[in-house]
Amino acid sequence: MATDKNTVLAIDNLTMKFGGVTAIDDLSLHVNRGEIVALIGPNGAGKTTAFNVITGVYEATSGGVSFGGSPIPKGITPDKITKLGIARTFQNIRIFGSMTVLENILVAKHMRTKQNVLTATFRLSRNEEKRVRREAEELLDDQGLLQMKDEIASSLPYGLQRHLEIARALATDPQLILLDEPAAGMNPQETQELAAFVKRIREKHGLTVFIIEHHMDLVMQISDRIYVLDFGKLIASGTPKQIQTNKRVIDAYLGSVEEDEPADIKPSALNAKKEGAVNAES
Amino acid sequence: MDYLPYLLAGVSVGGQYALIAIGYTMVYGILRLINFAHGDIFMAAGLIMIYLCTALPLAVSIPLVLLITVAIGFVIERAAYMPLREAPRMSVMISAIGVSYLIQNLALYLTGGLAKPYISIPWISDTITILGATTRRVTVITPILTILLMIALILLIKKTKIGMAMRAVSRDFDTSRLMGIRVNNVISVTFIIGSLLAAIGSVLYFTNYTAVVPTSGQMPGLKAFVAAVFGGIGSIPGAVLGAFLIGICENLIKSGGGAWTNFSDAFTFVLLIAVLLVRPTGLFAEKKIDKV
Amino acid sequence: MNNIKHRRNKKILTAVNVALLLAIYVAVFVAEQVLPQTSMLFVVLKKGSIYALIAVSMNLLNGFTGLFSLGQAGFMLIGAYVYGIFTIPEEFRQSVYQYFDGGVIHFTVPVVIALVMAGAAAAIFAALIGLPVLRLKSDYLAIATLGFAEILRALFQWKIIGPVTNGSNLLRKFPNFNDFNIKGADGKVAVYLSTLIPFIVAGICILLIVLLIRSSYGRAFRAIRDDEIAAEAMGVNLFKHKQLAFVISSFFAGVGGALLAMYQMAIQANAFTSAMTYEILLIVVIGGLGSVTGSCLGSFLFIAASEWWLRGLDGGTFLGINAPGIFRAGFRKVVFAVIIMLVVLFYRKGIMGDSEFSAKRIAERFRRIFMKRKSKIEVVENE
Amino acid sequence: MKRILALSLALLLTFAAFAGCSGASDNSAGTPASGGTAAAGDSGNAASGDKIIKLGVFESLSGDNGAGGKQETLGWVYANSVQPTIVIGGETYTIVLETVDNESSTDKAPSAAQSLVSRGVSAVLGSYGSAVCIASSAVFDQAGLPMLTVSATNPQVTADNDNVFRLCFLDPFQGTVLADYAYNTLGATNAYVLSKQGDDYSAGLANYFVKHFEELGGKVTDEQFPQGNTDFSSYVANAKAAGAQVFFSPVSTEAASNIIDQANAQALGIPILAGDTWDSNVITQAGKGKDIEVTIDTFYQESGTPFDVAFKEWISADPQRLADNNGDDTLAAFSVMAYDGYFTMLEAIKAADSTDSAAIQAALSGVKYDGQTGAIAFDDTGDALRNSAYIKKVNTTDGTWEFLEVATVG
Repeated sequence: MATDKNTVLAIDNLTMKFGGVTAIDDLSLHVNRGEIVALIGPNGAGKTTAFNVITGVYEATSGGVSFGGSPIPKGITPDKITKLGIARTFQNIRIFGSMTVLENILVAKHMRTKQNVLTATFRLSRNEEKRVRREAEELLDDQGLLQMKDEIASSLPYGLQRHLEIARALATDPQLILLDEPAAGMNPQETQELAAFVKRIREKHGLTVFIIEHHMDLVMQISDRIYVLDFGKLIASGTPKQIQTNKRVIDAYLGSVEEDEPADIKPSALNAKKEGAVNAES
Repeated sequence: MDYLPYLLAGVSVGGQYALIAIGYTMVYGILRLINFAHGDIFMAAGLIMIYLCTALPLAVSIPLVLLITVAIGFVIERAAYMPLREAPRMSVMISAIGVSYLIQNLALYLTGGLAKPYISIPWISDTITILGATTRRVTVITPILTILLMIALILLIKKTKIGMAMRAVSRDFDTSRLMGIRVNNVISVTFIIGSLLAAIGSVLYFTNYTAVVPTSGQMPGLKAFVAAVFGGIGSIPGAVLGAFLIGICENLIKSGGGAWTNFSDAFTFVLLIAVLLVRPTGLFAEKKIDKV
Repeated sequence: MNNIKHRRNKKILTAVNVALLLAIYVAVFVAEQVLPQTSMLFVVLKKGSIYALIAVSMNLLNGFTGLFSLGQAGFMLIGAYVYGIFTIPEEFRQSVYQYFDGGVIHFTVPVVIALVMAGAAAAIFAALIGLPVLRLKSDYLAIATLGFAEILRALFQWKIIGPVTNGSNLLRKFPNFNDFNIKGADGKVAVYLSTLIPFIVAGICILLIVLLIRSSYGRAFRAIRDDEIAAEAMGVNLFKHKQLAFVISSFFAGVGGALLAMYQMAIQANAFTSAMTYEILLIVVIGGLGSVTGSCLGSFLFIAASEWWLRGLDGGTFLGINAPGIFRAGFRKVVFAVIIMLVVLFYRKGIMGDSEFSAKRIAERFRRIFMKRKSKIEVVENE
Repeated sequence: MKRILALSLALLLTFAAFAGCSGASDNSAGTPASGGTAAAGDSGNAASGDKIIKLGVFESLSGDNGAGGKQETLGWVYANSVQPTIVIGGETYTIVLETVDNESSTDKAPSAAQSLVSRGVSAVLGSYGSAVCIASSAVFDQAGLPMLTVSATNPQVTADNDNVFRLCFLDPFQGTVLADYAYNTLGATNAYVLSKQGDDYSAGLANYFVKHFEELGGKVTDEQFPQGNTDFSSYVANAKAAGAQVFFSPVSTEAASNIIDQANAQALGIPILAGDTWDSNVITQAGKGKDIEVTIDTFYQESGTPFDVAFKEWISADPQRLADNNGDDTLAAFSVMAYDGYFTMLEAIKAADSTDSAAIQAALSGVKYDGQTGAIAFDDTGDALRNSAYIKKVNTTDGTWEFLEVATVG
């Protein structure tokens, strides 16, 4: 895959080892501007580990990550990577529980505000603060969270906390947003809303989206391209159509297929099978 | 410059700190609690011993003082820490500080605060000479006894059922509760062992340094805690090694003489901070990778 | 529409808050002119306001940023000594530095500048030890900061630097609160300010800390407390913000140390022990981690209880009961220890939890009571 | 709900305090204390209508100097029981002692001093320990109260403090006497000095001993141990390594008994010399049956006089007093000094003929009084004119003090 001009994110021969365990084995992939790319694979395939390497939480054992064409230097702290323009959400929700909804968003705006500790304390950068507050409220409004902006974040229902986490990631004005299983624990109706929402943030903010997800119908519906990881190795990549019929993917998810099963699998059936596979594995 | 007297003193006081440090590291390993009162239980054991010996023969008062100290440790845990099991960590720590105040001031109130001379236990407090340095037999006994107790404790933790329960509770408090481990009993056993070792340590310590005052548990307690952190909180061999190292270094500094002697206590902390910079969780503690 | 109404309400509430604060300051000023100077109330007010400032500065670290630090006594020591060393009048230096023939420093600095220098010295030192120490996780950070405070205490008593710090001996004869009393023509004191001064200085500093906590940086600190990893993922530079919180907290602990020196009129490095840090930690936790008014309330209650109300328990009579046999030395502390354990048992999150005692909370409380009654009336009308 | 409970509790307590203090400061909370940690009874509550004058007893009853403070308090209380009344302006006043514990710490002393001031005492007796005296002298000065200490020997206690007076000799004198004794009488040319870090008295006395001993031509190894240290075996080893011929250690009794014990354990073999703080039966009990030689200087030596006998009977009459005196009736020098101090203060009150503290302070400097510990008079800085010290040794066979000589200087 030659990395052409509009490649936002590129991972080249990435390997990540924890002691003896190889979580990611020589992974290379790329995400172009404006694309929605999905990263799927059974549990423990190394998906979240890949996200953590991209966002600087872990330092890659070998290989590298480049963003907007230039390589991200090794060992820099996650906050600097966020400043470059990569925002993320977390597999298990990590919102600032004791702070209000609005404050959660304002924290993400903190690094983008032109201020220092003195101007902030003595409220000297008034117009900066107004701008940031207005932007934050717009974001909340966009997420339908505005009327509960003064509620304590931890008191929000699960689904809204998810939305808050995504809104908070958007508040860092990213070019690329990494969504780590945003639809986990959501009912089908909420998942549909989420699918619409992801498409909308791509148009409205011109964002590139890189998403880890198990809900196959969501993945198939919104992704332009899909990468499939299994035990840290890239086993397939391509459009949703190709992935659905790719034998290696089905094996990885379902184990060896019994003879009488029809060749192409409808997503919902795959989904049900997946639940079964997951329980067996954990 | 004959370093033997300093080494002897260092090894002896190091062993006594170790017996206290083990208590700290076990309680912290399980409850994540810095038990400020542990040093004071050590002092209380000393005072109780003095009062017992005025009435009872030595052979009775030593086991009795171990028993009473263990009872105190148990009661403190049940009265001050168990009700706060679900409370935020900082509040349990304040309760520990409260217990430490209580024991110190109760001792002051009952004994009047005057320095009480510790009784001399026949065999172990005789003076002996080793390679020219005169010292007490207790300075030789302490390290040996400490090592033996450590080995016994490690065997208990590795081989017995209660030991396994302790390891489980220290690994994950809630899950072990789900697995049917009666967590409160495990915690009580930890406090009992901690207090027992502290009592043994106090018998040895006060044989060497015979004046017991209500505050004489503070500095050894702090040093034992530093030793526990130094060796890696939660690791018993780490605590013992840390205590010996601190004991020896402290006395070596005193041998330096001149203006340096008043830094002997402060140096313990210089040593600690130096180690923490190299290994942020102490020498032997296992590296914990926080799951994202 | 409700936005304007909301902003109007906010203005009223802040006005009420300011009025509340002013009322306290007026009450202190009036009390000082009316009540006899020897009353213990002024000890509680003076020492209480100083400990309130130090408790709030520790709360900024432990309560708002989630950094568990036990180094407060060390920074108070630096503040107290820097204040003392630079304000002892020249004519007393010979007798104060008696073993170091007058010491090496022979100039004095006005009190206000000395207070700022005290804070700055503590802040500089905090910046230095912050570099190695702030990477450590909670309990290890606590023991490392405790260690630095003990090293400092030994350093300040070292004979070699005696000409500056006077070694093991006391520093005294520097200006204290009573020098602020305005004397009348006949030399007698016309207006007493000795209690108002610590209130004003502590008040200003606490106001600065509150402004910081309410600012964008304050939010970043609280984000670090709630979830360090998420804060870092949202672009908050962990080390820079922890260092900032640590340095600012130490600055105000230094100023608090200088105020304590002014209150005690004589300071000795030996007294700034880890036990003093535990006292401050006690006030912060019992007042309420993450509550500024909690720390202030906790500090006044702590000083009043330990230094005043329970004093009789040591000296033979308490609340009219005269039993010198029971009320002997040490009994006061025993009762105090039990009180601490009971308070922390019933108020797990501290008296104020992490909410602030302010007009807004009182208003909410009335609105809630008011709503309950209103709904009852509606029920009655509908039937 | 809990929050309202907390706040109402706080308001209630503040209100109670207001009520307490607004009742003006003279009759503070509770009836006038019969005073003294030792037994009550003797100086009786004020009978109705009878006039009282309050004297503050400001002592270290806990902390490092707790032992010395308690023994000194026995002197105040005994003197009060011997002479509970005084005639002022033609009327008999009952003298009531108000006691407070300054916990031998310079950060608790100012508030304890203020507590005495708030109880309306006319003058302050005490404290044992130079550091707390220096720390609280400014508080008493603000309140215009004279302060009479009987055992704080550091020069800074009275330097620039015109409200502080002192009965005992000073460190410069004591240091010179002990240096003379070590150099000339014990014939030591190489001394090892161990003082406690952070203790004014200890650092001060060691400083004067070293200065004078070096003037005499002796060599000194001068070391300090940190607060809270109990392990002196290394310091004893240092003394032996330095080849010292005398071990001088001006420290509190708690550290002293550890030093004696470890010196014996390591067979130090050279005489131990110390100042007035070692004059207590804690030392004789620690030295009993040990192979050590302990010599100290002090203000007073028991010699079976009628006063000694009466005082000892009074102490052994009450178990609490015996416990405060550490178990037996040996008289500590500072108990007797306190006895003299009480009567010196009474002389001043009689001279001033009023309960007003300023008048008492003015009268105090001119007082001449012949006490148990010798003639008492003050110079203009408030120090006692004293130039003699009793030297005595621990008799290790029966654990008692053995008088050697009276040392004078110049």
